[in-house]
Amino acid sequence: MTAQVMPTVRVQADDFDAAAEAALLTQGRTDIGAVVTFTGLCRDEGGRLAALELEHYPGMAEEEISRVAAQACARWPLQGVTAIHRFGKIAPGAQIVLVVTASSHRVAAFEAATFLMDYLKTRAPFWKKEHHKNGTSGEWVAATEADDVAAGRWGT
Amino acid sequence: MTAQVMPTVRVQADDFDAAAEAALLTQGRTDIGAVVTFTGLCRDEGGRLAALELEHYPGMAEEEISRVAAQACARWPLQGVTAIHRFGKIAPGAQIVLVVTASSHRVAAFEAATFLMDYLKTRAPFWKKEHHKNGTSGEWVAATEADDVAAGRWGT
Amino acid sequence: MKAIYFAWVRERIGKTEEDISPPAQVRTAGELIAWLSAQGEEYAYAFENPSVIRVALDRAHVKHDAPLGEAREAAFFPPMTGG
Amino acid sequence: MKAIYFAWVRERIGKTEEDISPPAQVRTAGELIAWLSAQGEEYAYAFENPSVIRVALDRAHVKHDAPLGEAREAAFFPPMTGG
Repeated sequence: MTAQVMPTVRVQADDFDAAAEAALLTQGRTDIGAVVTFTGLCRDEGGRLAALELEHYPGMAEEEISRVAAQACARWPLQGVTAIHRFGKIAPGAQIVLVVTASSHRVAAFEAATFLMDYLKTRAPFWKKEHHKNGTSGEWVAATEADDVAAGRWGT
Repeated sequence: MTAQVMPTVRVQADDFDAAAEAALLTQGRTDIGAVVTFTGLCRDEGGRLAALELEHYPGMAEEEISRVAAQACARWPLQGVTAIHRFGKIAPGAQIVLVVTASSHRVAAFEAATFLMDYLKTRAPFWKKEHHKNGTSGEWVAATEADDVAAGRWGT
Repeated sequence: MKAIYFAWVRERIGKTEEDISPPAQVRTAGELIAWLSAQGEEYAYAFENPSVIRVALDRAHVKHDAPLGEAREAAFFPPMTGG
Repeated sequence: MKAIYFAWVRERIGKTEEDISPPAQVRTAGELIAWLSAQGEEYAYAFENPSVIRVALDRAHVKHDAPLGEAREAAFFPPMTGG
């Protein structure tokens, strides 16, 4: 079963429809017991931000996310995986990243989705720059140690 | 912030719309960074099952889920929680349970959703009976030790 | 007090609920299970393995050694399998 | 080989990409960073703290002691902040 899973990975400027992506994994099937959907949104950081600008490394971004998705499929009994990451300018409240995992069992779906997000944070070549409401284009968001710790706990 | 969160808890025969429930938590807000949606589906167990019948303890089911949701809000910095559990006859492929958590941070959203599902499994008064494709109404699904272990890890 | 039964406990007893009047010396949830077990074959069958039976008093889970107190509703059921 | 820069590394150097021809004695990713640092003020600024610079050779992450081998594309960037 694991070998048949083909992760869907997309890196795009356009928005995505989380529900439609989840439906693609489950429709017509009766062997899936659990679907976990993670959606990452742009925060305005207490009203400070006008937008986030996401720079990415074209080509490598897709490859790296696909690599992480393949690792998840090898590690958990998944029946479907979708990962979509946007780039470009993203307004507060808008969607940045989507991960959907489908499995017979809830623990596998939860763990795989958590793993995918931890790894996307630390391995996928994206960088966020803040654009402030006062018109200045601000700092590059610094990587956090917490994200490294989160990724480190999977021990790969 | 935590004190302001009013969990949405429903126990119903009708199906639910996961995307609409998630949208209710996030719409018009720019302080949410992560939304985790868990959907539990009815499996046909290799083609064996015609349906699952979910019996519940009316009143206590809502109270117990509300109690668990309040615990999640006390433990993690959440900006929204929704938990919906269906009862009655549910066909393979159909939805049984929904948990949605919204937070500024992804780890809180993931952990709270995992916690909620672990606790729903072991504390919410629902019981599943199998209906077989051959027309017989089969066994009550047995509780699994794995579910107790999963709930036990939260140490409450 | 009102007794309510769920899942296979309900099926074995053959009732959804009933009014019961246990004697005063029945003071805990576990003692109530033992007393019910003696009320007939169907009760003995439902409660043949008391350790798996879960009890809720007035809609809150309790352990078998919990006192009945002023509870007006006692529910008996197998381990939950929701979610 | 082609060098590609991202985020503040790109901004400090002032270029998105360029062709570079490091001498033969530059054999690892870390040595390539050191060599680039000496190519001008803007490079010295971009690579002033080499330990935070991440390197990908032909689109795969490598450590600083990784040999350049036959890589045709070397990318330099700060720690990722996607997701």
